[in-house]
Amino acid sequence: MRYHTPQTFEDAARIAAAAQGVTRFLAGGTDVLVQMRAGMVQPDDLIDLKHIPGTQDIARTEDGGWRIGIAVPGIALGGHEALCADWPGVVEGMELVGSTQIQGRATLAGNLCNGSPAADSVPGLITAGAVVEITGPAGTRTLPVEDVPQGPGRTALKPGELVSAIILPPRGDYGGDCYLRFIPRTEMDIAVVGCAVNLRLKGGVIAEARVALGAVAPTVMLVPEAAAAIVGTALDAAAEEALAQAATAAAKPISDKRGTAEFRREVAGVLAKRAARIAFARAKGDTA
Amino acid sequence: MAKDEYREFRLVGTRPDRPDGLDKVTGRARYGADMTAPGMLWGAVVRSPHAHARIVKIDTSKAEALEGVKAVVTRADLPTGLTGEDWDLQENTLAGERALYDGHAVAAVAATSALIAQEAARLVEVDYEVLPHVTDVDAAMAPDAPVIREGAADPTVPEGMHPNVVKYFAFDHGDVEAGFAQADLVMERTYKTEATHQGYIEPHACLGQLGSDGKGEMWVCTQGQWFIRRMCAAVVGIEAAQLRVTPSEIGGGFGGKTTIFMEPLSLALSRKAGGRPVKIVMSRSEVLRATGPTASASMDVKIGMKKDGTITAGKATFRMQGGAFPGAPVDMALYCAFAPYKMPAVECEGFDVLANRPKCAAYRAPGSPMGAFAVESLLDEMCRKLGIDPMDMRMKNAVREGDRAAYGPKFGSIGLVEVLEATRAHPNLSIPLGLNQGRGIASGYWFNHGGETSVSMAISEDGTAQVSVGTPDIGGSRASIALMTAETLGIPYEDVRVNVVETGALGVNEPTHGSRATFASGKAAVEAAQHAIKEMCRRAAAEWGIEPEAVEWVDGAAQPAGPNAGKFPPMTIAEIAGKMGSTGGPISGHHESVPGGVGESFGCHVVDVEVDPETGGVKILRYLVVQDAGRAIHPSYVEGQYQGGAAQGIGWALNEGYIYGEDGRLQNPVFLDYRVPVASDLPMIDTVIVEVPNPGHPYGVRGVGETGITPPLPAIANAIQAATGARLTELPMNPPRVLAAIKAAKAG
Amino acid sequence: MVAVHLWSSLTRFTDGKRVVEVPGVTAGELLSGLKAAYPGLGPVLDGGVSVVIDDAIAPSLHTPVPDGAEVYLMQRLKGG
Amino acid sequence: MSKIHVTTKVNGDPVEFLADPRETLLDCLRDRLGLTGSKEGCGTGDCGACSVILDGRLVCSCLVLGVEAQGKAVETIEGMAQGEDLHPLQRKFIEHAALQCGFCTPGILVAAKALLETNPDPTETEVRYWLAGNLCRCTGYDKIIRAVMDAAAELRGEAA
Repeated sequence: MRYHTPQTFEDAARIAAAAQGVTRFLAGGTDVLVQMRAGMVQPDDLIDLKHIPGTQDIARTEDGGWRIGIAVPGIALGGHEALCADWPGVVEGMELVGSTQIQGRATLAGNLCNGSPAADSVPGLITAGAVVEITGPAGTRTLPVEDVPQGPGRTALKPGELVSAIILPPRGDYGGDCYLRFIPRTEMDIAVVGCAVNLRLKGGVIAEARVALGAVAPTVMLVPEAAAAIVGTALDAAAEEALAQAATAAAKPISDKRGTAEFRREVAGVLAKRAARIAFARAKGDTA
Repeated sequence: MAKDEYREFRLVGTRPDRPDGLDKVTGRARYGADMTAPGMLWGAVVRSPHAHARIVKIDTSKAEALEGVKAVVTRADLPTGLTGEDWDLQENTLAGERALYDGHAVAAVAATSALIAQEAARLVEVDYEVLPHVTDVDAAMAPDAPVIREGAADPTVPEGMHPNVVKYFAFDHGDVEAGFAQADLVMERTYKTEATHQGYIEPHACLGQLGSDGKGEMWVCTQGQWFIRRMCAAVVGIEAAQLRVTPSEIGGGFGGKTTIFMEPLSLALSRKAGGRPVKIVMSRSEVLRATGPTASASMDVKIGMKKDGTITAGKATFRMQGGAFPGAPVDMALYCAFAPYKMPAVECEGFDVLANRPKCAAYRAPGSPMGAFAVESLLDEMCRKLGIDPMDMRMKNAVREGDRAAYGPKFGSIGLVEVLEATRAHPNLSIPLGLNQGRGIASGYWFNHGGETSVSMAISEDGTAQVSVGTPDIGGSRASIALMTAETLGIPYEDVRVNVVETGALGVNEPTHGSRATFASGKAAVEAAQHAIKEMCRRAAAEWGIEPEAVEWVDGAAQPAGPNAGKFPPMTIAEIAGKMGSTGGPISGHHESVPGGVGESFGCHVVDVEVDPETGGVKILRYLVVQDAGRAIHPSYVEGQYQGGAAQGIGWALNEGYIYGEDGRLQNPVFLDYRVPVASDLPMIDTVIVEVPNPGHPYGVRGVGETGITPPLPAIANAIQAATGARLTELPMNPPRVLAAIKAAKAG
Repeated sequence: MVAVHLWSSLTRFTDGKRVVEVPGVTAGELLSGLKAAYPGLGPVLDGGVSVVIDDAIAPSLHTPVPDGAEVYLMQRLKGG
Repeated sequence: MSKIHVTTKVNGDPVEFLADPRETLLDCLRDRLGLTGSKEGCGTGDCGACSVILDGRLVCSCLVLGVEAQGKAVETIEGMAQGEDLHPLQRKFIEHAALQCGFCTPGILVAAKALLETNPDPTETEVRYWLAGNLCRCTGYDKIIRAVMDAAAELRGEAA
C-alpha cells in the first residue's frame, strides 16, 4: 500500500485519478481503518488529506454561512460555539457518531462519503441545505448533500473526485434544527432510525421545513411530505400526528440485525415528532 | 486501610490496595499479547466462511511460497486417534473433514510478521462443498434438520431421539400431577434465550514454542494453565509434563478462558517452523465467531401455586444448543432453575442439542441464567395474577438449611432467607415509581466448586511470606489470598506476596472458575500457612527446650501455650525466619487437595426500569444486588463481582445476543453490534453483602463470582411487565421486541 | 448397604429403580457397586458424576459414606 | 512493501520507528516501541482499550495509522505517572478497586485524564457518556465512575 500526503486537493485528485488499484482517501479514518482491519478493503493507494491547508478549519463564508474543512473532527465542531448556535442539529448529528475517541477523529465528510444510510450527520446536513464542494480532475463543482449518497456505500463522486469542503448556508432568523436517532443502547450504536428536522418560523407558524430520515431506505432521504405536514402550523398535536404519519409512510426500511422494518417505520414517526418539537423550540429561541 | 464495622479478624474483611494494582494502572502488567520472544513468528488462522461445509481440498502452496512464511498447518499435522472430549477439542482446534460453523479454523500459518501471516492466511485456498446447516435449537431438533454429526450422542440418549440430541438428562421427585391438582393457579409458558458471549475485553492470545524433542513452553492468557497444558498436550500429541505453561495477566475470562481454541496451533506451527516461538492473537471477530459463547435455550416451564403463594409443583423441559459439540449446560440450568424454592414435586428434563455454531464454553454460572429467566419470570407472572407480593412468595417458599433442594439432596448451611430479608429491608424497595416505570425482583443461585488445588508457601529470611497459587487473578484474588494468609500467619498484609505461577511450579490446579479461586486457593493457602506455623512452633520449642505441643502461635509469634509451658518471651516470625538456615533449613508449607465444604450462594436482585412506550427502549433507573458471600474477605472485590455479574446479566437481558443470518454466518462479530452495556447505559449498582459464613471454609468464604449474572434476566423482564403490562418471554428484550410486546398487550 | 438416589433418566439402566441399594463405605465403592449391579450405568458414570453425601459433594472417591447417610448422584458440576 | 520512517514524540520523548503504512499507531506503539500498556480489545474503535492522546486529542490508537503520527505528540498510559508519583486517577483506581482484570484500565485512565483536563467538575452522567467508548466487562462501571469523580474532586482541591 502506498501512502500519500498531498498538499493540495488538486494533487489529491491527480493521485487518485492516476491510481490503478483500490484507492481510499483518509480524513478521520474511522471507517477506512476499520474496513482495512477487517480485510474488507485493502487499498493500493491511501491518500491522507490532512496535510492540505484548511482541512482543519471552520470558517464563516461571506454570506454568513459556514465552510467546514473535511478533516475537522466531531469534537472540534462541538467545541465551536457560533457553529453550534447556528446549526445545533448538524453538530449533534456529528457528535452522535461513536465515542469521545471517535469524535477526536471522525469527520462530516467521511461520514457522508462512507455512504451509509444510517450516517448520523447526514440527515442534519440535508435538512440544513448543506452542499459539498467537490474537487476532481476536471476542477471543482458543488452538489447538494442529499445528492451525494447513491446507495449503501455508493456516492455520486466520480473516480478521482473528492469532497474538498462542506458548506452550510446562513442560518437566518427564527430557524431551528434538530437531529435525533434511535439506538438500543445510549451510545456506541449505529442508528436504527435517524431523523432531522429543520424549520423556520414566521409569526409563530412554521413557514419552511425540511425533514430527513436515516436508516429507513438505501440512502438518507429527504421527506417533503413530512415537511408539508407541519408547514403552516404551529406544531399542534394534529400537525405532529400528520408529521409522524408522513414519516412512517415514507420510510422504506429493511429488517436487519439492528431492527425490524416494522419497528423502523413506527419509530421514524416518533422521532420526527420529537425532533420537530425540539427544532420548533429552538426556532422560537428556547434553549433546548 | 478502611475496616468495615464488625470483625473478629484483624485483616479479613478490610479493603487494602490490591498487590497488582500498581502494575495495572501504569500499563506495566503483561497480558497475553504483551509478550515477545527472540526469533518470534506471528501466526494467523484460516477460518471457514460457511456454517457447514465439507472440506474438499486445502491448497497451501501459494501461502507457503510467500516470502516470510515459515509454517502452514492443517489437520493432517495433528495426531490421529483421539477420542471423547480430546477429539472434540482437536476437531474444534482445526476442522477435519467438515467445517462445522462459521469461523471454524481449517488451517493456520506462521510468518515473520503479523501482516505477512495475514496475507498468507488469505492465500490458503480451501475448496468447500457447502452443506445444509441449522443454528436454532428448536430447528435443530426438527425432523428434517441436517444432522451435524452421526453417532455423536452419548449413552444417556435413549434410542429414537433426534440424531442432533447428544445428551439427555432428567430428574424428578414427588408427584407433579398431584401438585398441579392442589394448586389454585397453574401456568405454563415457553421461553427462549439467545447465545451470549463472555465479552472479556482481552482477545485470546498466546506465545507457544515446541521443539522436535517434544518440549514446549507457552505464555497464554487463561483462567487455568493446567487445563491449557493438558488440552494442548492431547491435541498436538506431546506429554503434559513436557509443556510448561505460564499464565499471563488475564483480561477477563468469565468462563470463556477455561479451554483451548488457537493455543495448540501456536505449538503445531512452532514445531513445524523448527521450534521458533509463534504468537497468535485473535481479533475481536475471531473471538466472537470462534471461541466459546453460551448455549442458546428454548424452555417450557409449568408451575402450580396456591392462592397464598405456596408452590405446589414445577415442571421444566429445557432444550439447549451449545454449538457443534456436546456441552450445553442444560443440566446445570435445570438444577439451578428451582433451587431457591421448596418444591414438593418437580419434574425436569433436558436435551443437549448440536447446531452449526461454535463450541460453547462456560460463562458465569453456566446455565443458571437461562433457567432463572424461565422460572423466575413465570413465578412473577403468577404472583401478579394471584395478587401476591413477589417478596412474600419468595420468603414463603424459600429453602433453608436441611430443606431438600429441588434437585434432590438436602441443603447444608445456606443464606437465602437472610438474603431475602436484607432485600426487603433495603430502601430501594420503597422508592416510589413514576409513569412507565416498573420494579422487578428475581432470585438466583449457583453451586460453586472446589476442584483440584495445589498451593505452596514459603517463609522468607526476613519473616515475610510468599504464596504460590495456580489460579490466575482475574478480579483481585491475590488480595484476598494475601489477606487470609496474613491473617493466619499473624503478619501484615503487605508482608505476603501472592504469585500466580506456571505449571512447573505446583501440582495440578483447576482454573479460576466455579467461583473457586478465593475459596479453594484461599483454603489451601490457609492450610499451607498452618503447616508453616506448626514448623515454626516446633523450631521455637526446640530453642526453648519444651515440647512443640506446648507452643502456640499468636499474633505472628510463637509463645508458650500457658504458664506451665515455661516462661519465654514470644519469638516472632522474623526471629524464627532469620535463623532458619541454622535451625533445620527452609520453612514452608504446602497443601494439595480437592477441597470439600463448598458453599452455595444465593442472591436476590431488584431493578427499577423506565420503558419508553413509543420506542420500547428500556432504561435501568436503579439496581440492587443482595447476595450471600459467606464472608467477604475483601469486600470491595466482592462488591465488584456482584456489580460485574449484574452488568453482564443486564446486557444479556436487553441487547446482547448472537445474530445468525439465513446463511448461517454470524452477523454481529464486532462490539459495534454485539452490544455489551456501556458506562452510560447503567446506573450505580447498589450492593448488600450478606454474610452467612460457610462452615466448610476457615474464614467462611462462599464463592461469589457467578450467582450475580443470574437474576438480572428475569428481574428485568418482571420490571418491564410492571412498567408496561407486557410480558417478554424471549431474550434479548431489545427495543423492537419490547415495542411489539407493548403493542400486543394493548391489543389485548 | 447404602441407598443411592439416581436421577430419573438413569432408571433406563436400572430396570426402573430410582433408588439402588449397593454395598460400600466410600463414594467410589458405591459407584463401583452401581456399575456391578447395572453395567449399563458404566459409561454414564464414567462420563463424570458427583456423589452427594448428605449435603455435600464428595471431593474424592475415597470420601467415606457414614452410616445412615443420604446419597444422591448428580451431574458433574462445573463453573465459569 | 516499503516501510516509512516516522519521527514522533511519545510521552515527551523523541522516538523514531519504521512503519508499514498499513500498521496502526497501536501496532507501532506496542510492536515497534515496546509500549504495551495500550491494549487492543477490538481493532474497530468500539472498546477504547487503545486510547491515547494525539496532539491533545483523545483517540483510539487502533484507528490511527502509525505513519500519521509523524511530527505529532502521543501520550500513553506509560506517561501518566510522573516518576514514582501516580496521577490521582491512578491512585483512586487502586483505592476504589475500580479494576478487576485491569485490561481496560489503561484506556479508561487515559480517557478519564482527557475528560478532567477539559471538564474538571463533571457530573456522573458526563463521566458516563465521556467513557461510553471504553468498555469494561468486569466492574459494571460503578467503581470506575466513583474513582473518576473522586479523582476529579481531589484535583479540584476538594476533600475527598
